[in-house]
Amino acid sequence: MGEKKGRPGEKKGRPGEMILSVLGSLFKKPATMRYPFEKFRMPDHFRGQPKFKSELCTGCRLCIRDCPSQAITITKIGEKKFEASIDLGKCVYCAQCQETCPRKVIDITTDFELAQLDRGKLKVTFHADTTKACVEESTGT
Amino acid sequence: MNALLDLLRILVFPGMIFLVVMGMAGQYLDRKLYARLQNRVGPPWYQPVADLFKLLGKESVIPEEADKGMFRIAPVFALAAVITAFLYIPLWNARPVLSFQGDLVVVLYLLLIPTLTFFLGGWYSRSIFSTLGAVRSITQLFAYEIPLLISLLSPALLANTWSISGMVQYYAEHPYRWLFNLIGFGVGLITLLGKLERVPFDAPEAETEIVAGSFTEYSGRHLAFFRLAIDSEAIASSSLLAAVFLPFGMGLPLWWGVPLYLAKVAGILFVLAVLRTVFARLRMDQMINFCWRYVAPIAFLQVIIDLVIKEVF
Amino acid sequence: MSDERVVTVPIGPQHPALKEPESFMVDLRGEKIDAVRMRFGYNHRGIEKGCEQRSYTQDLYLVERVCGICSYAHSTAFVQAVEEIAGLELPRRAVYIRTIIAELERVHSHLLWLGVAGHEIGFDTLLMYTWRDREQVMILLARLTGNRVNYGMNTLGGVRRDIAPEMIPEILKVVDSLEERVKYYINLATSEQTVIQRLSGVGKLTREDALSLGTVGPTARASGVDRDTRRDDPYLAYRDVSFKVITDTHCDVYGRTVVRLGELLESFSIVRQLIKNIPDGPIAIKAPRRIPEGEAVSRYEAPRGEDVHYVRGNGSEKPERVKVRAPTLANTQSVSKMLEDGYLADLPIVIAAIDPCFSCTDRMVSLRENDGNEGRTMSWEEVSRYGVEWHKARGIDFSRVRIPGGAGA
Amino acid sequence: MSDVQAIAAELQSRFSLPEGALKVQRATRLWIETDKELFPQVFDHLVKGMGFSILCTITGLDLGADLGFIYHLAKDGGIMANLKTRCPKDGSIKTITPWFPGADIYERELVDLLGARIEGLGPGVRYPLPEDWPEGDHPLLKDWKPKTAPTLEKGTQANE
Repeated sequence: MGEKKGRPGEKKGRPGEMILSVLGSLFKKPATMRYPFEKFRMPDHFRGQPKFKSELCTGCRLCIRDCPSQAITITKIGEKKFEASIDLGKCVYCAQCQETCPRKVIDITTDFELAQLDRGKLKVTFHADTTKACVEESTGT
Repeated sequence: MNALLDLLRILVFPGMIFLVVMGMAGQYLDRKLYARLQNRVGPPWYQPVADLFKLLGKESVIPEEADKGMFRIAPVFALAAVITAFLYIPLWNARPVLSFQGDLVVVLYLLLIPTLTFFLGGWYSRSIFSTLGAVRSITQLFAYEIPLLISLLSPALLANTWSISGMVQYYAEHPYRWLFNLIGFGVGLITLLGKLERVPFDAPEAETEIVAGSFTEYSGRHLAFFRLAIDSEAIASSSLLAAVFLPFGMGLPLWWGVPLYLAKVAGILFVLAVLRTVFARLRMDQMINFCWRYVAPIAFLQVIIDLVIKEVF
Repeated sequence: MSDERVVTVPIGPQHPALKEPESFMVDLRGEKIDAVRMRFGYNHRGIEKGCEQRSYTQDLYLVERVCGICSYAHSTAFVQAVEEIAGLELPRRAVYIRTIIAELERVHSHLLWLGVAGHEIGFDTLLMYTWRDREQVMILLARLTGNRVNYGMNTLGGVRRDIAPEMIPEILKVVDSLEERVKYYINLATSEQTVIQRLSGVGKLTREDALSLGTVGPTARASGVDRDTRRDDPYLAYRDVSFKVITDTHCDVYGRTVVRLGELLESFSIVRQLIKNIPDGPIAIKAPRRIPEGEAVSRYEAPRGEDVHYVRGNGSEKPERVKVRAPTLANTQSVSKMLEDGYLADLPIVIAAIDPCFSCTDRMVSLRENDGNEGRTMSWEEVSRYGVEWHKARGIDFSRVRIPGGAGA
Repeated sequence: MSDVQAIAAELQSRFSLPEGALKVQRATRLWIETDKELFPQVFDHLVKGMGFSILCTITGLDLGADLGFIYHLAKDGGIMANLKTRCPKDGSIKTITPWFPGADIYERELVDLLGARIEGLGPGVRYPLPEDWPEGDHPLLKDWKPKTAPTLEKGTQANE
């Protein structure tokens, strides 16, 4: 560290030390991006919105026990039919539920654009559809 | 007919509306350059307009303790002073909208008014941050105004006239003599940073210390007027520097003259943007110390140079 | 306050210089600071109480949220204490991974600090450049752990994610590129005139004061106090790596800058050593849900200084008591000393120079109707209703104002 | 004999502490239990006589009838001595600010969160609870329950 000692408490330096790299930046691609217009992707293992695969759930409720923010509720709606709702406003995206679940019912997606103007929309319900085999979301992103 | 033409010149081109449009373009240029110099994308071209309309559409809150009249009048006064000053500045030829012998001094004083309104607006906001900002504004004024004055007066000394258009004419008759004033130009650029309260001389509105200085309590259209006044002041001061220190090509026809003028102003704005990118903010005491210890003597040097040259030729 | 030349300026609880709410009442005499009165506690969120009411697994994520920047420090300090009570012997690979993440966190924290310091002295270009470079380590952490902050990497008995072999060259790439940048910043900070003017001689804290006020971390080390928990009381894998403890004798903000920048270089070297020697094996062992009775204290050298976590288990799934001492709490004591005889203009950088993290410091909320145990605060409607009532009591009627999503009307 | 055992032995011989009052957890962790009367002497000896010059923090515990206090002291070299003492909930303990001026804020935290009474702690602003927090309401006590507990749940319904 090239330290220049002058009077105590006053070191000598040169002003405008950054000027070359600053001017160089004019000819470089900007490091930022026009975010909402340009899409940003999180890395593959990013912990975003949890997804619940209702057809696999056995209703053991281990995920509820381990969830640090009590964001999950599971309701029994029929014989071996469970429906889950995850409050994305409470969820801290720690993915502990995914780890706890013995049947791998919960998937973590890389979706991070979860903001809502209406708090009610933060609560995402995953229905167990009795007629169709697929799972659909009622609300949310 | 002539009166109508004069009115158009005052209100539209090259007067008020032209200045305001230029002000916003200048703000865009400055912000974009600042961003690009910092390796950022920067705002889109319509950002200054969007900001202006957003502010105009917002409620303007006036503090209960503030002097209401002063609070309201300060921004308008600032803008009016800048526009008036702009009318005296020759842009691409030696014929500004208004001109008389001694207008250089008048322009300098008119351009001083915005700073005074910052002080008054801040002082009469009666908020602690505004008051501190106001006091800093006025303290800083004494540090940069004298060197700025001296640096602008020395080319006038050489030209032996107190009229800006007269100076432009002189330098048109004696080409290349403006090159002797380059030191003064440098002083002018540095002090302009102080006048526009930009880094490193932005202590009066240092965000991390006193929130927004004088403008802390301003909002809505009053703030919009202040912002407009500051943007216009940047253009007016740059035009003044361009006219006084870069008086070449002033006799060109309109379609050559205007682009040349715009290029000069853009060049000055570019230098200002680079300067505010590479420094840290100076403390008030450091700023005053810097101005009096380095900038003022250099400005005096310019006076001496001009006096010597005047004797020689 | 009888002297009329003294002006009191409220810096905080809401102020642009403070990224978190804390209050500094500053008495000014001109531009000079006469006295400073501090008030903390605005960020009290009931985390210690909350920990007592949750299981250890849940606590891991709660403790991680004590702080947004040094989250891994708190999580690791907590999990270390719990593992000591439970007598868990961690696989070496897990220990190494924890240490790598810990050092990468230090890198991102110190780079963040440098940017904030630049901003506080009005040097926004420095902020933009350091944060641009910091983005490399943030993205790297997101790829390694699954998030940019609050990594969620720790679990009782190990770590949750392995470092894949293909990530090793990526880490080294980032470390190399950042090392070059940090060298540039060291040169910049020690030779840019305006930066030196704003940092040098500002916020003096003598070695004696640093010792008696119990400062920790870079703040203490910049005053010549040679203490670093990583060396003094080694935890994780710090026994296996060699590094220098950076100290400085400037005793001012400049010294604190030099220390932090020097520590960055040491961190790069630590990460390289760890990556070279990382053993193979499992990354976690099975931990019991019930932690036996017992107590443990764990110390951790977080980027801002020493974190101390005390955990007491009572044989159940939930801890009996969790106590968190964040470094900022130890360092705030020294701020008023540093500000003595300073300028108002220097206040932001002096406060910033301890790298304050008031969230860590306070750990609980001051909303009256907070239920304390869950870190839950008043709902938006309640806050809005409370605000309306509050103003009504003072003669202002906001009840006709509609707030989107609120129960305004 | 390692350093920490030497320290334990010295304390044992000097203060003739009862059986089980000293516990060496590992090479850098020593736990010492003292009663309220002996505490200032042991504390003073640790700080002044044995070089435990770093006060990490003070932990307060709700032990039912008593309040427990753990003073986490450390010395250069990494050894940490955790000095425990206790007093009844309506009793008081002495301040340690004469040894550590910086301990002020830790003690205020004990006062606010556990309702500890600390002799010799000077006046000052409270920490960390707000000014208008009711007197005698100490959230970290085991029997403390929140007065009102608004939940997000209620809010959500009100919104719909």
